Amino acid sequence: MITDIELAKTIIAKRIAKELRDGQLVNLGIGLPTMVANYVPENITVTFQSENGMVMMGPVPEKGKENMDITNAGGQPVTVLPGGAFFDSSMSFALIRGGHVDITVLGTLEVDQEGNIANWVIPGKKVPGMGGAMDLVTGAKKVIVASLHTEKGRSKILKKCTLPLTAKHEVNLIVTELAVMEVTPEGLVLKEINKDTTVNEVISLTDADLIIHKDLKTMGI
Amino acid sequence: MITDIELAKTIIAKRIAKELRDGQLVNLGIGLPTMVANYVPENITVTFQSENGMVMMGPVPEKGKENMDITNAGGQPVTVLPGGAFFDSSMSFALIRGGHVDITVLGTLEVDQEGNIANWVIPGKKVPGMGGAMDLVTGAKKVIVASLHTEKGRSKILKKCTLPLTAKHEVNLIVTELAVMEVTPEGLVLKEINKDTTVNEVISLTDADLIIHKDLKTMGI
Amino acid sequence: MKKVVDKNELRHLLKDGISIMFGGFMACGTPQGLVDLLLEMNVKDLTLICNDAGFPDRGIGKLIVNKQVKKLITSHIGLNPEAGKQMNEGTLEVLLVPQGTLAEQIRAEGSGIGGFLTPTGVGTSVETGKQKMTIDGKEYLLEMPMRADFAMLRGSITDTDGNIYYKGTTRNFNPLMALAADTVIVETEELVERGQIKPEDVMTLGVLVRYIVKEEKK
Amino acid sequence: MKKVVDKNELRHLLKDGISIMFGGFMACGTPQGLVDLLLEMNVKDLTLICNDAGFPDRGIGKLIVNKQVKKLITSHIGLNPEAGKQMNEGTLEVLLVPQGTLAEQIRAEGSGIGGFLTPTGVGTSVETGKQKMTIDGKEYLLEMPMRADFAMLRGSITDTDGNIYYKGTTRNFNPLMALAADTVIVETEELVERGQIKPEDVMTLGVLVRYIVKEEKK
Repeated sequence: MITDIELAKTIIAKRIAKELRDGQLVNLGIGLPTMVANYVPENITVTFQSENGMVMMGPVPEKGKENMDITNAGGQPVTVLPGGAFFDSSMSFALIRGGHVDITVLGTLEVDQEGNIANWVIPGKKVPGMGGAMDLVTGAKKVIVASLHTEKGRSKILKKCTLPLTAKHEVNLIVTELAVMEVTPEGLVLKEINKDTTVNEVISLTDADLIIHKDLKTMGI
Repeated sequence: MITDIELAKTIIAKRIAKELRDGQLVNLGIGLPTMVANYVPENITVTFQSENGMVMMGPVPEKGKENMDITNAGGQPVTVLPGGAFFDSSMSFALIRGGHVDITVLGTLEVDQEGNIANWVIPGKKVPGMGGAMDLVTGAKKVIVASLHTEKGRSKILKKCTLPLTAKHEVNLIVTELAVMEVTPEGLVLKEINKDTTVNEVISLTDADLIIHKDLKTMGI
Repeated sequence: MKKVVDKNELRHLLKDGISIMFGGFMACGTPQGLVDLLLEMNVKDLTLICNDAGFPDRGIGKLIVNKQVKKLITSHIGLNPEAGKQMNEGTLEVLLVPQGTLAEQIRAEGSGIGGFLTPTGVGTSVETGKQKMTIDGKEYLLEMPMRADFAMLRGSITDTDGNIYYKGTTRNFNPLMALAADTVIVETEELVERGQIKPEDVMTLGVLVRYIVKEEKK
Repeated sequence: MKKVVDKNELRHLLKDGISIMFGGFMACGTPQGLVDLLLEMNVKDLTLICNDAGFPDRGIGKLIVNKQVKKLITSHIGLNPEAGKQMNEGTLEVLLVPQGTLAEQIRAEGSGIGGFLTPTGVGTSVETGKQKMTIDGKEYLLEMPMRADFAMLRGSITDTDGNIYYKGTTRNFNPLMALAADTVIVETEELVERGQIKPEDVMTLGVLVRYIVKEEKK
């Protein structure tokens, strides 16, 4: 187990960054997924898209230099890097739904061994809405879930989602601080584990059934 | 009868220009319909759209000053007036198909009393293709056919089109050098005749069945 | 056609029960002065179509806080707690739509598309009440176009004909909504004469816009 | 990713039987240098998707005259008599599509739309073989998305990342096709460094473009 949550998040972000390939278009969800941008391998160029209508988002501006005409999907002021572009919501979702986004990385409430994901509503409690998540998960070529392995001692990786789904059978890869798991037609395959854990520990902390890859590797971070 | 074809065309263009209202978006087909632009009433402003992606097309440039990046739907160099805009084919046909074009004026091979129109193919002889005509006729709020009343002695206004249709029941108004006819659920209504003809002459030169409007007027030009 | 008007000349148009599409994404690109006009007038029973519920003090969120909204069609209400509260209390009807589907529904209306097939929402509660079609083994939902009485846009630069240029990420839903409403009103940061916007730069055509109001400097 | 290449570096990609979407409207906005490359190579059995058949000596018309085209999907062939002649002789297959439907089919492919409903073509021969649907008493045809192996575009200004700006009426089908093909190639009048095109002015995103060639001065 890794109990330092900040360390756990860094491990997840670093590992996901290794999935990126030169020339790809990538969408990062709010929160932990955003950290992936900090670890892009040096020899490649990827383009990050924000669903409110821009690519090549730059850092948050200095205090006092905010331009409220340039914001991220959360409505917070950001900047744009050279080579960036602004566009309307129709183009933004053409990119997302048309299969032009190579990778979408997002957090979740639940994810399961069939690649189902639930992250937009807790009935009766919290109804933020799906925003662009259903479009992203359905439209992107590769869907990567970035998640802590457990929350309050409970596994986040389930046999079957219990909350209303965001999409069915769309998740490709689940990356936690302990493991890298791939959704396959045969089931959820454990492909890599963190150097500080064991297969048995991962199995004990996972609700989903895991197929252990015959060539199990140590997580590269 | 009016035997001077240039005069006939001028009469048609002038009469159609009277259908234009302030603030409208209008598409004029190639040939005779284009002449309508010369007779826009002075107290109104209309915006002409060209389906290759512009509004506010200006006159043909002087010889030697052509810019081949600004052309009309026939690929010929034109100019753009102040307040004009360029856009892509998706936007161009959103305007046309989305009902934003208030009036489309087009010539035809055949038109009939049910409002059917055929102007894109003569099987076995001439197959230019429909271009944007099907979209325009189906999408515009008001479809005006600009046509000589007869061709080689034959009526252009038929009981029933014989050529493959461009669209069914979409024509609203037919303007010739002799008459203004409106397509209604009851049939084709003769609303105006040229001062130089008679109802009997119009009937004799028209294949379609005509309902004579109880308040028949002289064509205003 | 006179398009540039004082905000107050719009009052007679804005009646209880109208539907309005509001441009903007988390308040960026939302015509705040038009929101404030509706607040001042206290127009009731509004149906709003907007990407999100904004913030309680920014974007369309203020209209929700002031209980002027009967129905909200949107993709996200997470940053305006008042929207969720009114929804749970049953005083605000909320229809949650995937963001891309919402954009496409508005575009479909504006483009004369009678409906379109999308895989977004298949296998989820978004399916409810919708026709499903399978093409080449892939499942789709048939989604319908969406229209409103008014579209209220926020332009960065607008000419007196109504041609609009949007800066930065203010563009978002604005150009789509300009094609999907009976009456289009733009609130503009800057107002210029005809011909001052390059023809290539026009993002919303003036012919689509009926009224132009100037944004008040803060 | 290296995108700027010499025209000749594209030769290995261009094989008999490929399908290509060509931007342009009556040759305005068509990448003439890429047409000429295909002519020089004499690539055969092409399927071309383009607004029109161009002129015999301009646009994609030259490829038809040179008998390199097996199938043409287009809305208009009236200004290239050779297209009509080959069609009548049965050596060129021509599929005529209403211009707006063609644009929408390409956009649908690029936008992940599985099909869309349009009234254009109802009651005409365009109906043939298509599913019809009636919604609220109005008839529609279900039209399908359209894809190609290559999209060949003509940009006015392109940066080294592939971001494209189109001048005047050269834009037409180019931005739509950029989203609907496996490999997108742009021929550009002017080539500039990254950051030289204002973010608001980018009409085709660089990330969609794989190869950039510089147009040869005439």
